[in-house]
Amino acid sequence: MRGILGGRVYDPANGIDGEVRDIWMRDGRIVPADEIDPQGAETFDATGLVVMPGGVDIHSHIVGAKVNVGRKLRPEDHRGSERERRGGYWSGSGYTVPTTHLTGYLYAEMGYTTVMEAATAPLVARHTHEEFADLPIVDKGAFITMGNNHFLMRAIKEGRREEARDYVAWLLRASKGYAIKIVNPGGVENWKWGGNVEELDDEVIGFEVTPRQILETLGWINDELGLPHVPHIHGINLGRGRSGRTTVESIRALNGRRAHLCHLQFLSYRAGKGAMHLSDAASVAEAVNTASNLTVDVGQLVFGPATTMTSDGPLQHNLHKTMGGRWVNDDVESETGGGIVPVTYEPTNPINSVMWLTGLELFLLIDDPWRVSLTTDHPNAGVFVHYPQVIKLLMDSAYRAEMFAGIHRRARKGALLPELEREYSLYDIAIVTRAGPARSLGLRNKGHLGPGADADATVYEEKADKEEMFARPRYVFKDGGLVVRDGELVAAPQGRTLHVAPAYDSAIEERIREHFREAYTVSFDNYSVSEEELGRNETVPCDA
Amino acid sequence: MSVEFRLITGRTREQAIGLHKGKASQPYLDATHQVEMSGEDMSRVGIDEGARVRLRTPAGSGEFVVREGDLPPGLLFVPMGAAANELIGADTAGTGMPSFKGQPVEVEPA
Amino acid sequence: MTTHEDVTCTFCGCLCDDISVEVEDGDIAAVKRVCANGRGVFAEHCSDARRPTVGGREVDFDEAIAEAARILDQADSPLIYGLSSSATEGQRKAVELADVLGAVVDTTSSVCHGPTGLALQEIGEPSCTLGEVRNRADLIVFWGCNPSASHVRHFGRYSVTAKGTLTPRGRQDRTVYVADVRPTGTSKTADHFLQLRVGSDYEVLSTLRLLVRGESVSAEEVGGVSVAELGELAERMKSCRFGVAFMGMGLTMSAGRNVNVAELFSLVAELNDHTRFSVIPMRGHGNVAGSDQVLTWLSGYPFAVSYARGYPQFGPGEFTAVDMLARGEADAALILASDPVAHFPRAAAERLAAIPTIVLDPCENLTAGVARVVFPTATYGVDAVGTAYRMDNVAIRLRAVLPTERPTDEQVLEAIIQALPKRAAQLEAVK
Amino acid sequence: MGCLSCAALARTSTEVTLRRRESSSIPIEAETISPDRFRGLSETQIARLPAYYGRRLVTLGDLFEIEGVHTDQIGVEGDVSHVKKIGYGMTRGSLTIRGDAGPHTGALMSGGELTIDGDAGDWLGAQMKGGVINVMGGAGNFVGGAYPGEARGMNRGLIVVRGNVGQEAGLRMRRGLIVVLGATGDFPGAHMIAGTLLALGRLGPRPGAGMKRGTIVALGEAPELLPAFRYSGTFEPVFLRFYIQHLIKEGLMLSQRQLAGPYLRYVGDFNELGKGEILVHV
Amino acid sequence: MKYQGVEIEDTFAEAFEMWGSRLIITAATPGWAETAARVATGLATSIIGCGCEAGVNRPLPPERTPDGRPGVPALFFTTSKEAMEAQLLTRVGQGVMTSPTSACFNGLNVRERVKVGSRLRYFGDGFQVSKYVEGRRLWRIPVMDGEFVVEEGMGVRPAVGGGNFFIMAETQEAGLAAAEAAVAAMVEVPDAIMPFPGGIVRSGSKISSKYKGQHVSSNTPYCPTLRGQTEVELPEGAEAVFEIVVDGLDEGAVRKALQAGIPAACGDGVLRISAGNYGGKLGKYQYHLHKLVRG
Repeated sequence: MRGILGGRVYDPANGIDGEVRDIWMRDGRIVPADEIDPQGAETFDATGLVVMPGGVDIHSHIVGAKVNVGRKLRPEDHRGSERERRGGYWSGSGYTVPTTHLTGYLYAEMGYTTVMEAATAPLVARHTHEEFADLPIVDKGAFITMGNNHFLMRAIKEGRREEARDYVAWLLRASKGYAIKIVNPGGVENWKWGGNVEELDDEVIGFEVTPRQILETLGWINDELGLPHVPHIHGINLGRGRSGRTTVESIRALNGRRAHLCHLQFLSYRAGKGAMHLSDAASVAEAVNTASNLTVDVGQLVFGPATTMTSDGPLQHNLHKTMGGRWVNDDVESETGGGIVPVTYEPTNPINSVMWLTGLELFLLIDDPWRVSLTTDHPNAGVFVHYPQVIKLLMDSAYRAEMFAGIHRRARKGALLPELEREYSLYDIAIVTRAGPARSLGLRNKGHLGPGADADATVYEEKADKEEMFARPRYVFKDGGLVVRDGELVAAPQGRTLHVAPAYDSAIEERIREHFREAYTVSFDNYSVSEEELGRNETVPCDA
Repeated sequence: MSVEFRLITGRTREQAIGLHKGKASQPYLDATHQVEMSGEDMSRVGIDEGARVRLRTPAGSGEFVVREGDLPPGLLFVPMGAAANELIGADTAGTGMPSFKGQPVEVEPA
Repeated sequence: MTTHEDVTCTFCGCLCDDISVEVEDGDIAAVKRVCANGRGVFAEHCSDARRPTVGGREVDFDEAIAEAARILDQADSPLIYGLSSSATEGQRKAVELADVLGAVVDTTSSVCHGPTGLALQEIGEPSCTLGEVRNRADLIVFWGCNPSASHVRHFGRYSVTAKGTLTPRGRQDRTVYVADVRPTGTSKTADHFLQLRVGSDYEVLSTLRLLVRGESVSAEEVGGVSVAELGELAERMKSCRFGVAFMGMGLTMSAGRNVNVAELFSLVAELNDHTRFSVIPMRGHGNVAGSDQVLTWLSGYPFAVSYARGYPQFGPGEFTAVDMLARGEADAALILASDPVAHFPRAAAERLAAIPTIVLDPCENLTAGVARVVFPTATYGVDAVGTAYRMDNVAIRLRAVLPTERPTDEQVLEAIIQALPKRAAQLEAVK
Repeated sequence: MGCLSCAALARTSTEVTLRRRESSSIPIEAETISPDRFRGLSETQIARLPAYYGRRLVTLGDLFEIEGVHTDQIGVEGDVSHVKKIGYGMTRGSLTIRGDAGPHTGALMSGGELTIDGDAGDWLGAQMKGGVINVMGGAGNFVGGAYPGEARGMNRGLIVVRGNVGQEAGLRMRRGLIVVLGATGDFPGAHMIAGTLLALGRLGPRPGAGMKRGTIVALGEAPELLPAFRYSGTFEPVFLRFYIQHLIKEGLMLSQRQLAGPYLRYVGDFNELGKGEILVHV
Repeated sequence: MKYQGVEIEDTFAEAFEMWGSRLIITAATPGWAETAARVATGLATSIIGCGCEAGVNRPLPPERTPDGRPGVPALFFTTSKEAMEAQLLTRVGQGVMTSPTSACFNGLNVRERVKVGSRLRYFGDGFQVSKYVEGRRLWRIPVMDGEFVVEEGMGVRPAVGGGNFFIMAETQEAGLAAAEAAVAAMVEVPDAIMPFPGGIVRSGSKISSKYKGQHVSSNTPYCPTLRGQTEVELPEGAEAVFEIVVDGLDEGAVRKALQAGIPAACGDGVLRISAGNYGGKLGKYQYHLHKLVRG
């Protein structure tokens, strides 16, 4: 048994707001009060320190096909961002796209213990799991891209919803995924013809379905299957001047169904003069505030180098044409696509400046912190190691004003941000970095420190500079074991792969098998990732 | 008298099949010790199908059996393998890749 | 008799996963759907129980491990090379060994698609999976590759004759171009054959790019091909529905290497202003794509990685095996699942005979012939399970159809790691 | 600025001299051999600076006999052809290698003078930002080049190589001047963004491939140019006279008469910006 | 005092702070270098009417010019850096760029620069090319005989303008001969120029006028024909006065020029040497004639 004693605990899921409590851990769980036996226990004095559950990242790109091409693409990203091998810890390299071990270490050193890989094409899910096996410490899961899936779109077109539902269940099991991911529904398929979609009722070439139908159907399926998370949606028109409008329309199209809108910052613009975008955070936030079915994550922009990577193929081609330079595209048969473009965000760039303030406006305008998660859509809008800076921006309005003064004047002009004086409290931060994302993910044992919860906890030293405070925890515990002390690794155990196993009617398999013969180059029987390939893993139960 | 050619090396089915039998096996050795040459070049050099020739580059030399191949004049093809690699220099132009294709080579009857 | 269906053949980057293998009395009796190149993977498999050797003498496993560990521990500049015919399980351990040891690790990529990797780092890579080729491609270009010899079932499963959702008539629904310096089995199946002068790929690709961009070209002929013919190809490329270029060693091994490939990648990228176009490198060894993947997720770089300083450094031409060996910079080597003595220029191959070399391979090969320590290992995909990456980077699970008493690459490498004295202590001490 | 023609190869009394203790083909990384790192250090302190001998962390003292008081002048002697990164990132002072140098010599340097008595390896002066490199012998591939993935090669400064250079000299160079008195390998000036590559000897094949801007001057034999280049005219490039005057001042034995025009001007690469030029001496 | 029989008045020349610049103008031949330089420095006699004062120094041999061709240093003087930039832009653009085979380089090794090449480059219509060597950036601008090369920035430095002396002679002929002799001696001084025609001005001026809107007028005290009509400051028998004005890149250059010029002017028929000043109220520099002559 281990105890973290005398710390000020921020555990919003259990309504604890900075009260001094002892936290006891045993066998990887938080121990209920009546089972505490301090006899022979290892204790950590947390007097004067801040105790929170381990951080939960609801949306990040850390492993798999895309991320690895990103690594391969950018030797310059790794040079100078290396970590030496020390003791039993792996060496590694990479700033925006760190190697797997380094990614696990860096998350842990920042106090995060759960991270979700935000987009995996089912065909290459095996690759994602292979990398998961080399990503230490954190628990993790993969969202499976389905918004442009041929089998699904055909079932939707033909009105066979149950078949679509069973297919989704099969696909999640086959890919050992955690949630339904939708990326630019229909747009990625149209990109395979050189096009895209721009409105919710545009038609997907060859399938006679619309983005609206795809969203609706997957929303229904998600509820039917009782998946722990909700459909994780990257909508249409990302990055465009009309994205704010289509985001509001998409929220309406969901019609009260539960969903998570990811990296909303990229989808909250309105058109300005010429190629200029302006923040549409106010109308998007208003729509989110009135739709209690929704959770979102922000995808806050952080100035500096980034690597954009997404399944949104047409978006990435567009970005490549705008930026020049390197471009990776990867169309995945019958399923999805993807692209990678390296970028550097500069405060001297007016559009980058707008992106930066749009994210902050969303954070400050969406009322309920439980429905907002802190992300940078790593490594799209910024590298996850900068979460502490984002926290500082949320907690410290003076710092915010100081940075605002340094962005491009065209972005400053008429901006709402300077009027928003809201400052997040430590309690709010504990919500947006832990309790909220865990709740949205349906991870009942994560994001809190109540009895039975996973014993993932982070202890910080409170400092005036919140960036410093959150960058270097005093202690990080994973499954009840100490993994970080004073910002340095002391252990790197393997975390779990979290996945779901919804039930389905096995009759669907024959139809899928037929689809494989028609359209795939991999045998049906070689497609599924088996549990033995996963290593340490946990099936998170479905409600249905 | 020697004549200058360009040499390319590469996979052949015979080489691939011979490979599985072991690189000391006769099928592999046979498959990798031949050089393909255009008919035009064969008459120019004055050799027949099945003749032995010596190929020479600054890196080394070796004997190969001539086969008539569908090649443009001036080009020789030798299946990849240890025999071909006697002829290939180790300069990689800073890439790691030797000049497996396009190496200038001299041919003389063995 | 047992029949195993959907077995994956690991001979080449096609990783055909529809092979049927019949096993009778503990041996393979029949293999169906496999091509001539791949047949030997099963028919000539080496899975007899053999012990490792040290200096040609059969020894116990532990003794061989101790000797291997001794060699590596004593080396100042050990090289780990090969990897591409192993499964990712073996590859991951090989990289771990390199990291623990501070070794240089390089893969057969460096003498196959290493230059392609360099081109990717320069241009990016617009690509797709093979199913997209099967289902969509109406224009296929093979540049400097000859799948009819090297990837025998490629045409039928993925490209030329494959029938897919938008290409129901297969071959009739596609136009096929081949660019090569000599007629090949592949060029004979093509609608159009551009016979290039040897070493002029760059010029021809550059001209094609000019034509696609609408720039004038004053020459009438470039690299042995008429500009009019290139103009026609450029128009076809711009007007096709979904084009795919497959490229091979014709580009990476001839003068220009990565620059040739980069020019093709640029061409393909620019074609996406007009239509959809992809490029897929024709990866040779069954899991060479996997070795790129594994090395990249573990070190950040796809090949030519040195861990000598305790962290990964990338150095094509510097940490690549041919260069390290030819310059005498490696003083010990561990060769995993490849045969550099057979495939390296003589100067590099000779160095392997001069330094203590450790070989892990299911079969006897020329490198084993000069090695100090040889571990006969299990064959992933025949008598060991594992994972391999197809040329389009789709990971495929390899089945085992036979039992084996041999250790896998992973097990041998793990045993060596365990037998090494801890290097970390040394690092700490000097600091 | 030093005198290029009479670069002080002789040991001077005020330099720190490093003499390689033995000859070995094990690769060594020793970016610590730099006037910046030696500044203010005693012989013993210099001897304690780290270097890598293969995978072993060693000290400069393990590898070199060190003699002399601290100063901005360093001399390196003995076989250092497998020693990498000498003068890497140096900003000041002078460094003289009396023999062949390994790869990455003077890479990322931004000031000072680096002289190599013999040949240099690959990546000589890669991504350098200033200063002068003077090589009496030849150099390897990627002289003044950009490392994989990097957008820009050499960004300022002067590299003079008396002998031949390998492939892709001036790869992605952005600014500065590279002078090669011998022959250049394939793809000289590949992907140049700007800057000048002056080739006095034979110019290698496919010059200027992918160049956006910049100037390649072929004073010796020039190859057939790529189809992406177009002839633009014959002229007397006055700016070149300015360069030559500058090099004469730097001590290079050149004369205006030897290099007097006219020059044929070719522009390209029209697959890129098309604002590069190759000037071929008539 | 008297020098070689000529009276040297006990007064001083009062000179002002100006901004100076030196360009090296080169061309394929000495003649064309001279032409370009003369045109660029043409009609630059007086700040008052010309916006700048300019002139050329002795031609340079090819080995001493930046591009190894024949060159002529041209010096320019203005009252501000802004004016210098405007003047150089016009004069280099219209006078040098237009002149066959010319090129134009900075001739002052100082940190402070005004933009010339970097503004003229736009004439290149997108085809201009920049070259950067060791801290110097050149612009290559396509022109009809090839390329015009012009350096990006030209050095400017605080300089001295308005050094002067008057030669009062018995006859116009004798005065002019003396003034010519003075100029011949003064042109040997580098870094100084005499901006007026042939280095000599005969219409010296004063800063006042009876007319509104007219700022300067005839230097009536030195006009021999006004004797009797207004008060003149001429010695008996003086029937012609010539003035020599000197601008220099520094105080010493002006001094050296005056030191060379005044003794050379003391020839036959010269009665007095004087100098113009404003009582020391306006200019920072004073050159006392006696001190100059004594050396």
